[in-house]
This record gives sequence, structure tokens and C-alpha cells, in this order.
Amino acid sequence: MRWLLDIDRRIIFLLVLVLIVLATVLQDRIEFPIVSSSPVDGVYDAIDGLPAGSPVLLSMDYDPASQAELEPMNRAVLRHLFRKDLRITGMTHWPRGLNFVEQVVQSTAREFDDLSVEVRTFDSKKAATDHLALVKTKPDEAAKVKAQLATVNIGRERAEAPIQYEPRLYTLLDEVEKGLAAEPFEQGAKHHVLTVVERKPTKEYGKDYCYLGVRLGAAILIINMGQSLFDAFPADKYGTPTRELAGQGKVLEGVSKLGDFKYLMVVAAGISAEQWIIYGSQKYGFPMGVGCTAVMAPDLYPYLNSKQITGILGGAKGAWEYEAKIRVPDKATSRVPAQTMAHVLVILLVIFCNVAYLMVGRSKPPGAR
Amino acid sequence: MRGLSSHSRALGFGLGLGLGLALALALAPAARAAEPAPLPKPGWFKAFDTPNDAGQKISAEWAGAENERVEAKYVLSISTRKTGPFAEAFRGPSTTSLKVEDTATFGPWTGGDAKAHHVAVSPLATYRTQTLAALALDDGPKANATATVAMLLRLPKRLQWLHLFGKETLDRARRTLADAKVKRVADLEAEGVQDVEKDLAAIILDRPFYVTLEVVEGERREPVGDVQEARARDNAFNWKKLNNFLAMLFFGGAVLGMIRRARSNPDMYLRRIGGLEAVDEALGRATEMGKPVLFAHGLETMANISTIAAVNVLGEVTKRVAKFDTKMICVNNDPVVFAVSQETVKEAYLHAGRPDAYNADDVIFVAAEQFSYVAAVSGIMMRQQPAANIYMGYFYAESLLLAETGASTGAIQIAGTDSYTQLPFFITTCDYTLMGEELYAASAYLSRNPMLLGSLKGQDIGKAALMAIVLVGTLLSTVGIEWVTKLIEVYT
Amino acid sequence: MATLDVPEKKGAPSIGDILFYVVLFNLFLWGSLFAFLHEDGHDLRVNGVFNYEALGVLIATGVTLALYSFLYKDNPFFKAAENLYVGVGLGYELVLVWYSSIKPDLYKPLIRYAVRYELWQEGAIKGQPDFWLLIPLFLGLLLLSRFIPRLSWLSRWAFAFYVGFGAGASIPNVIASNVLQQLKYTLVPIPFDAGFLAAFNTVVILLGVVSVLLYFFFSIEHRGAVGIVSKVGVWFLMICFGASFGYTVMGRMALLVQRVDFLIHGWLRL
Amino acid sequence: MQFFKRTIPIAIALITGAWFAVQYYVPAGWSETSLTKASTWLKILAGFAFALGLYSLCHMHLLRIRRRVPGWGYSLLVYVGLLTALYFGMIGEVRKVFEIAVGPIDTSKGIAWLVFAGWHAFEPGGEGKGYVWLYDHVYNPAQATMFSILAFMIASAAYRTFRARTWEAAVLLVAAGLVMFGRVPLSGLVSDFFPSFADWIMANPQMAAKRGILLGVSLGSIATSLRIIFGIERAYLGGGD
Repeated sequence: MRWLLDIDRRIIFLLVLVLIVLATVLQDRIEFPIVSSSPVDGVYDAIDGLPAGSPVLLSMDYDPASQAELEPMNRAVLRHLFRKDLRITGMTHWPRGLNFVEQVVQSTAREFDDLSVEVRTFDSKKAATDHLALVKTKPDEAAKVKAQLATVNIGRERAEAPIQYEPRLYTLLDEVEKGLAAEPFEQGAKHHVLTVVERKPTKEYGKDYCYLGVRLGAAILIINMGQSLFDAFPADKYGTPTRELAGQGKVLEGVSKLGDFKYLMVVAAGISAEQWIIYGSQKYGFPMGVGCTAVMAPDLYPYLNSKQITGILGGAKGAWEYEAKIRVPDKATSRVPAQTMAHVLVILLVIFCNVAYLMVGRSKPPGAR
Repeated sequence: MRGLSSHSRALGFGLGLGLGLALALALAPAARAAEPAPLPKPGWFKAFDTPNDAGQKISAEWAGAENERVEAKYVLSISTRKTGPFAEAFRGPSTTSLKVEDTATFGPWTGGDAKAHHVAVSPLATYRTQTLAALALDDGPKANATATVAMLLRLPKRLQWLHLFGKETLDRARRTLADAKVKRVADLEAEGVQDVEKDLAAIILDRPFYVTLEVVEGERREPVGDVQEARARDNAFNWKKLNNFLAMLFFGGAVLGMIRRARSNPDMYLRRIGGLEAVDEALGRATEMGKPVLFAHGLETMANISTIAAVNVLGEVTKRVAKFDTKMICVNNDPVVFAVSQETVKEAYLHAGRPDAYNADDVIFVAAEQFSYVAAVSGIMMRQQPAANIYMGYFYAESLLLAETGASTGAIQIAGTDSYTQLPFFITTCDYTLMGEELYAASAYLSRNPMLLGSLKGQDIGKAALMAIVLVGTLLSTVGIEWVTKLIEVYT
Repeated sequence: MATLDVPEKKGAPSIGDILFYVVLFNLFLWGSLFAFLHEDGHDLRVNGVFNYEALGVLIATGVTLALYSFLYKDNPFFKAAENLYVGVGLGYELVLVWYSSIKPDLYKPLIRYAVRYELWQEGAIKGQPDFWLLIPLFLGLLLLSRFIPRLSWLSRWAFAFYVGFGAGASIPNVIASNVLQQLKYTLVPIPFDAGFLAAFNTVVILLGVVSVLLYFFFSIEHRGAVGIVSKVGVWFLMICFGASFGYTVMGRMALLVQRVDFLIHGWLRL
Repeated sequence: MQFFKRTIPIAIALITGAWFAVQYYVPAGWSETSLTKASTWLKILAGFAFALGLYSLCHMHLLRIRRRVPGWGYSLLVYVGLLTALYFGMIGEVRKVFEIAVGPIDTSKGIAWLVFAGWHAFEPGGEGKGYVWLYDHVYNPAQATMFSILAFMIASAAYRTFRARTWEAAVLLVAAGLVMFGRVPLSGLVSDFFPSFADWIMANPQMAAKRGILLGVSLGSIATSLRIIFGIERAYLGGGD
């Protein structure tokens, strides 16, 4: 048993490496049971329970440095908000995040475009790939191949015959421009190549969502927003007066101050989450949820316990669970399984070495330090 | 005709007056009902230099009033002349800008009238340095016709500024700009002239400003009080940071006082610090094995206190190394730390009476960046197999990489860091670890210099005070006495 | 020359070592070939121009594998990658020093007036030289006095400024962020009315802070009551270190996943 | 001599230290300016110090090459990396100096092409791309790889050291195990208790100890600062009395 304790550390290195390589190679084939934790449920259920058309505020307070951790959850939450047809108002406290966050909002809104696609079905993957090459090189010839027209809306999880919606379509189609084709995909033993003929936006700026941009002031800004949104943000990022956005049938209809929002979601890399709680929800009373980096999460749990926030999405794990809940597997989903397996390995190693240690007995002098 | 006309006019006038009066009387109740609630009327209004700032702003303060509501706005206007013209500098709902909420300006000292309002406005937002520069540079006739037109268009503004600031201000601005060789306003954006804008700002701010307050709702407008005068000044003390200042005086006093006492009373009890006792053991082992000792500072620069403490430890360790006649390699990542370490090691050898043993190449600058440093130091560990590794300073992710590699070579490892995120890794992989504060105590402990030991005693007094504050403060705030928590707020 | 004189361990590499080198090298070689040859692989030319990106990916892969080979043992591949990386890292930092401090902070506001002013009397250079910068220039030159052993003590003046600034500026900042801020979070009322757990948590934090502080006391013996409380402090410290360690594992694994992701999708294009 | 070697530096440290300790409380414009100026000066000083570092590193490797120390060939690679990075990084500046001195140069052919190839080789018209390329394909991967080695190290450290040798070690082990297990996404399958208990540990006992450490550290650093300012601790000046 002694040797188990003095095991060459290179064996451990090898175990870790093999496991992660396997998990990465078999990424698509690994089905991971996901049990969402109650903090994540807290955010999801709160948003899911809102009636369509409720105004919500989304504060995205991070910058490219925390992008890897926060962008997946930001997108996941946005997708959920859009899918529920809520009226979304976006903003940020961070000047460095201004354009970056805007891009996240816009591209997510684009995912809800109605896509008219020509579906060309092939029997083999080879034929489909060849066709794709043809679309790239000789679009005219490619257009002559017989096709069926269908409408797809990935955001709303809708697709017409001959294809059926499945989550894979999301990553396949979300960046395909008009006139271009997506990579072939297999469904029911057939291989389909989808060529986008037209994109019809279904989410309209100013009506379904808006982006107020950035304003400095942190806590003071939040207090001002609690008094009057129009004074805190006289105009949105593009110069449209916010009063105009509050007109009939517009995104801010019936909203003039923070308390009028039905929900606040904060995706934050810094202290702004706490500021939103203390100066915002505590003072003006509205439910809110927080998404933050894994390091910050423990600091926020006391607020969850005291019910000042409905839930927390913490780091990659939170994003992963949320992606599962809204059935859109994205970046978090592709990385978390490998991470998890390596993590479990470490736990097993610790258990194993302690069992071995106890069996050898503590009386013997320790071997390798 | 004339008589008639005057007659009829008088008649018409009388009739009109009568009718109007009657109408007014008849409609009066209705009109009063349609009229919205009266505007808030603050009882007093004053202006003064904004405290705790760098002389950029002036403050206005006024009493809270009845009927304050979001629709009714307070409007502040400023001017450089008592008679105006005034320009609007602030507009906000009358329910906001309460003084008690303005901790950004006052820190904890917002007290007094709970309903009073406070707003700090920057004259530079109204009278912009760019405008001053434009006017100052535009001087003199222009041959170009378009320039003349442009000048004419700007004339009202120029006249207004001349009226507000006087010719002397423009002259001062002109001199400043000429000194900096600025010829066009766009030049102000150029590199090397950023300070000119500061100078222009100082020229604009160098005068009293006049402030008026009005209450505005829709078309209605009512002035509050008289025109007030204030001047923006550089403040000498930031009262928001008073608690910080007092804390510094207290801790500083405790440390310095104890150092003073230690001079007359050098015998002092000091608890054992295992990690430091182990230094001699490690050096002894290295001597026995004929292998070198490796000393690594963390990643921080020389301006970081942990690094300073690490260099102090380095000095003490080197003295011992010289005594033991062992070899030491000191690896660095920051060039300043590297140079300082070289000096420290050299002097320590000299101090130990072994200047011959000093070799400048023992202190090496191995790499300039975090992970190439890791790669290089790991390489040194694998190839030279030091018998002891000493890590002192502020570490980041490299801590575990170094310590785990060091452990695999079988070296005795002693670490000391105040970077609490890395402490877990040192604790688990090193033989001895100085946690947090112990790093700062290390040089005192090793040198046994009474003055340094005295400062440790001072630290203990500080800790005792902190413990007392925590315990008493929690007790007080639990029974509802809040002022202790106010005392420790941080304002910037 | 202590750092140079210690001879590196020399000896014939064992069979295992040779096997390892051969496997590693072949992995790189065949992997790269595969990466270029298979269907979705890299292209040699893109738009008729040599594909520098693909070449870059190969180099990146080489560096990655060579650095990982250190996990097996110190070896020639690692030594090569290490030294190359040290060189590139230093070069990169030097370029950074030039672009981010010497050029904008010293050359532009001070020296270029001396260098270029005469050439462009009416030229594009606006502003005045900032003569304050003569101080750091002077101190910097003092630093360079270290190249002359007899004058090297002059560099102490520069050290003194550097260290003095660090020491002075840190005091108030430490009080603000580490003393007051931490006290503020600790000094909360014990919420007896918010349920047992909330009150318990507050008491736990209070006990932890006080006992850890007591553990750090230098000038009193850790015996009797003090000994017991500081023992509790040690337990808190151990919980803290264990928990932080455990909490970090996941994040570190993510780094490796990212790297493996590069090898499999970026290099091999699977 | 003692005056120049010892007294002046201590006086400099005293004056700068004392002023920048007080500066924090002085909001006036000139006080802020002194802070920004001094931090810029520190940056410049660090820049000068880089010359010392560069010399040390180059000197060491040059010696290795000259003396043919075993493995001296690897030292050549340091120079290769250094010069490549410097070339790609500084070629633009060199070109500027050239253009100021001799007027515009045509870098599309001849010797000028050879010298300035790094400026445009990687993408026609893409100036300075070479530096980005080097960053993306050597510097960045090397950095990320060294960083990711942590994953292996953390696994082996956990295996080697997490043993219940003493009561303290057992506490550490249990805390680490609980938090690790609670952080695994799968722990929720077993029981909701684990993730929430892990969070509880992080938010309470862990937080408490962290605060205790931070408070102690701040006192230690204040004391060290004062010892520096008042010249009691002067190891950085070579120690001595």
C-alpha cells in the first residue's frame, strides 16, 4: 500500500490529461445530467413567471476582461427574456463595456429573426458538403438544385418541415448571413443544407428592447433612476429621448422610475451587483437577480438568504445550468463537462489517497512529503 | 370725432374692465381648481465652495420645502457677474439631490437638516475651456472671407464672454496658449498640451461665481432667495477621510511609540514563528549537501510593501548564507527589485565580513514576465536542484507552479506571503509558511533588532484595538446604536 | 559564477526518456501532417498568399507541447521552449516599456522638444516641455550608475524615492481598503429577528475574525484562554485555506480545457 | 561620504514617504498632480531599470555561450526570441526615424524590403502585423500553457498533501473536500445540501478568516511602511546601521 502514497505524480498528470482530452474529443457525445441548483432556479423561475410584455431592466456591468465568464450567462438570460416577449431595457455602468455589451444585445435580438431558408436535402454527408462548396464558389449553380422553402426561428425554437427544430440549429444558424448557407446537418438519416434567403427581424428596437448605454455615477445613478428614469437617462445610446421610448406601445411604456420595472437582472463583474441591491431593490422595491463571476458569488449569498435577490448565476457553472434550462447549448455547455470530469477526478484522488493513508496507518512515517 | 372717439374709448375701456372683472370673478373658483399645487418654496438658499475637492466645483444648498414632487424641478444657474446673464447649470426633480444622500461630497458629515438639498456644480461645464481657447485664438482680423463670417457669427458669444470675463481673462488665455504654441482649438487635443487645458481651467475658475436657484414646473418659474456668491477653491483637507486619518495617527502612534519604548527596554517576549526557525535548518542542510539556496521574490514591484518586506528578509537570509558559506541564487522578475536585491545582497555579504563571497551574478533577472519567469525558475530548480527554496513576497498564480516543482526536487521550502489567495497553495505544498502578517514580522524576528521588535508590539496594540472595535461595535449596533458603523465608512 | 558553475546533471538518457522524446516528436509531426491533410484541415495558401496563420498554429502547438513535456521531466524540448519564451517575453516587455512608459511619459513630453524642435519651428509639435521630467530622468541615470561599480551606491537615491513612495502611499490606501472596508463588513448587528441561521452566521464571522487576529499576536504567549482562542483561529485558517483551495480547482481545470481545446480544434481541426 | 551614501537616501525616503502618506487626505489640485506625476516617474524609473535587467539576463546567457557551459545552445534561443520580438516590435519606430532622417522609403523592394520585411510581410499592407503574429502564436500560447500547467499541479498537490495527518490537516482536508464536491455540478444530484453547504463555508468561516488575515496584514504593512519612512529598516539600502 505504501507505494500508493508515493505514487509518481506523473501518473496523476497523465490521468488528468487523458480525461480532459477524451472529454474534449467526445464533447458532443457526452450527455451530462444537469441538476440546476436553487440559486439558478431562482433567476429562471422569476423570469419565467413574468407575463409577456412586462418591462424588465438588464444591467450588464462587465468588460472584455470578464467576458469568458459572464458573456455566456448574459446571452442565456437575454435569450430567455426575448423568448418570453418581455420588454427589455439594457444598460451598463462600465464605460469599457459600452460597445461590447451592445453587441451582445443586438446579436441576441438577431437570433429571433424569422429566417426564410431553402432546404436542400441529400442522402450522404459527402453530397451535402459538396453542395456547400458549390454555394461558396458558384452560388448561381447551387441555386438551381431543387429546394424546399421553410421558415426557421431559432430564438423561438421553431422550424417548419422538412426540418424539425433542435438545439443544434442554434449554433448552426445564428451567424449565417443572407444568401449564405450553413454547415450541413443530419436529421433523420438525411443531410440538409440550409441557405438563408431572407432575414426578417421580429424584435424591434424601441418596441421590444432598447439600450440606454452607459452613465457614470454608480450608486448615485441608481438613486437617480429610482426617482426618475428620464432624468437619469435623458436619452438612449443612440440619442432617442427616453421619454419618447415611453410612448404608447413602446418599450418603456408605463415605466418612469426603477420601481416600475417588473424585474432587474444584473450581470456584474464588480461591486455594482451589491450597489443595485442596496440602492436599488432595497430602496425602491422590485425583484432582482444577479449573475456574477464565480469568485464574487460567495459574497452575494447573504443577500440570497435574506431574500433580497431571487437568485444567483455564479460563473461558468451558473451559465451552464441556465443554458440547459433554456435549451440553448452554447459556450458554457461545451466546456463544463470536461472541467467537471477533471474536477471529479481530483476529488476521487483525494478520497483514494486518504483511504490508502488510513489503511497504511498513521503510525508509519509519511513518505513523500 | 375726436371727442367721440375718446369718449367711446373710455366707455369701451370701462365696459371691458367691468366685463373682464365680472368674468374673472365668475370664473375664479374654476381657475383656482385647475391650477396645480403650489410650487415648493425653500426657506433659504446659500452657495459656497464645495468642500473636500480640488477646487473645481461650487456648492449650492437650500432648505427642503412642502410640495416637492418629481414634476417640480430645481434649477441652478450660474454667472460670473451678479447681474447675469445666467446660464443653467443644474436641473433636477425637487425630490432628489438631498444633502443626506450626498455622501460623495460630504462623507459622513451630511447631517443637519434632513430635508435640505445640496448640489455641486462645475463652472467648467458651463464655461468651457474649449470656448475660451477658441475666443482667445480667434483674435485679429482675418483676410479670409469665410473666417470673417465665422467670426461674425461667433460675435455674440464673444461679446458675451467679454462681458462675463473681461478682456484681461482673454489676454491671460492668449498668453498661455502662445507659450504652448497652440494655434488652433484642435491643437488642444495634441499630445504635450494636456496641461494647457488645466491652465485655462484655472484662468476660468479664478473669480467668484454667482448662483441663482429657481423652482420650475412647466411654464411656471419662481426664484428662490437672492443671488449668492461663491468661489471654487483648492481644499487642504478632505474631511471625508477624517476617520482614515485618525486611524493612521493611531496605528502610527502605536508603532512608533513602541519602537521608542523598545530602545530603552530591548528585552521583549516574541512568540516562536516556526517558518523562521526553519531558515537556519534549511541553510544548514544546503551547506551539508553542497547545494545552493534559491530565493524568489513575488511578482510585485518595489513600491509594494510585501516586496519591501521580502527584500528585508533577503538581507537577513543573505547574512546567514554568508556565515554558512552556502551559495544563494536570488531570482527576480521586476528590474527595480532586481537592482535593489543586488545592492542588498552585496551589502549583506559586506556586513557579514565576506565581501569576497559576493557575486553579482548570483542575483539574476531571470525573466520579465509572469509565466516565462515560472518556466525559467522551474528550469533552474530542475537543473540545479537547490536544497532549499525560500519564497517571500506577493505571489500570484505562479505560487503553486513554483512550490509544486520545488517539492518534486525534494527541497525544503519556506514560503511567506500576504497574498491570501495564494496562501492555501503554499500551506499545502511548502514545509513552512509565514502567513500574512508574519511576513512583515520576519525581518524583525531574524535580526532581533530591538527597534524592529518594538514595531511588532505596536502591531499587537493595533490588533487589540481592532478586536475591541469589532466586538464592541457589533454589540452596540445590535442594540441599535449605529454611530460606530458610521465611523468606519470609506469615502473617496 | 554560482549560477553557471553548477554542472547540470549529465547522463545517458534512459530508454523511457528516449521513448518519450520519440513519441512527443512523432505526435507533433504526424499531428501536423494530419492537420494539413485531412478534409477540414488547414490550407497551405489562403487567397493565393502563404498561410501565416497556419504556420503560427504549428509554432504555437510546438511551444505548447514542448512546455507540457516539462511535466514528464526536464528535457531538451522544454529547455528550448523555455529559453525562447524567456527571450520573447523579455522582448515583449521591452517593447511595452518603450510604448507605454518611456515614449509617452518621457520622450514625448520632454526629449522630443530637444530633438525635434529645431527641425520643425512651425511644425506639428505643440506644447511645452515638461521640465519636471528631468527629475525621473536624473534618477533613472542614477539607476544606471550600477553599471559603474564605484558609483553604484548612487542608485540608492533612486531606490529611496521608489521605496519611499510605495511605503508612504500604501498607508492610507491600506487603511481604507483593508482596515475600514473589512471592519465595515464585519461590524453588522447580529440579526436575532432574522432567524437562527442569520444570527449564527454573523456570530461565526465575528468569532472567526477575532480568533484569527488573536492567533497573529506576536508578543503574548499562546497559553490558557489565549491559547484556546488562537487554536480556534488556526482552525478557521485551515477551513479558509481548504475551502479556497477547493474553490479554485474548477477554475484551474478550465485553463487546461481551453488549451486542450486549442490542440484538438485549433491544431488538429477535428 | 556616509552623508551621500546613507543620509541622503534616507532623507529622500522620509520626504517622499511622509508626503505621499499625507497626500491622500489633501484634495487640492496640486496634491493630485503630485501623485500622478510621481506615479509616472516610477514608471519611467522602472523603464530605466529594465536596462539593468536586460543586461543581467543577456550577460548571463552570453557567459553561458562563451564558456560553452553544457546546454549553452539553449541560451542562443533567448537571443533569438529577444531579437525577434524587438525586431517586430520596434521596426515601425526604426522606420519612422529613417523617414525623418532620409525621407520616405519604398519598402516594396531591395534592401529596404529585407530590412523592413517584418513591417509588412504577414499581410500586404498590414503594417505591424508581424508583432501581433508573434504575440498570438508564441507569446500567448506559451503564457496560456504555463498557466494551464496549474491544472496538473493542483491535482498532484491535492493528492500529495490532502492527508489527515494532524487535526489541522484533517480540518483543511474536510473543508477542501466539501467545497470541491459542492462545486461539482453533479453534487446537486446527491443532495441540495452539498452545493449550499459549500457556499455557506465560503461565505462564512472562509470569509471570516480572510478578513482576519487582511486586517493583520494591513497592520503589518503599515508598520513596515513606517519603519521604511523613518529609516529604521533599510535593507533596501544595503542594510547596516
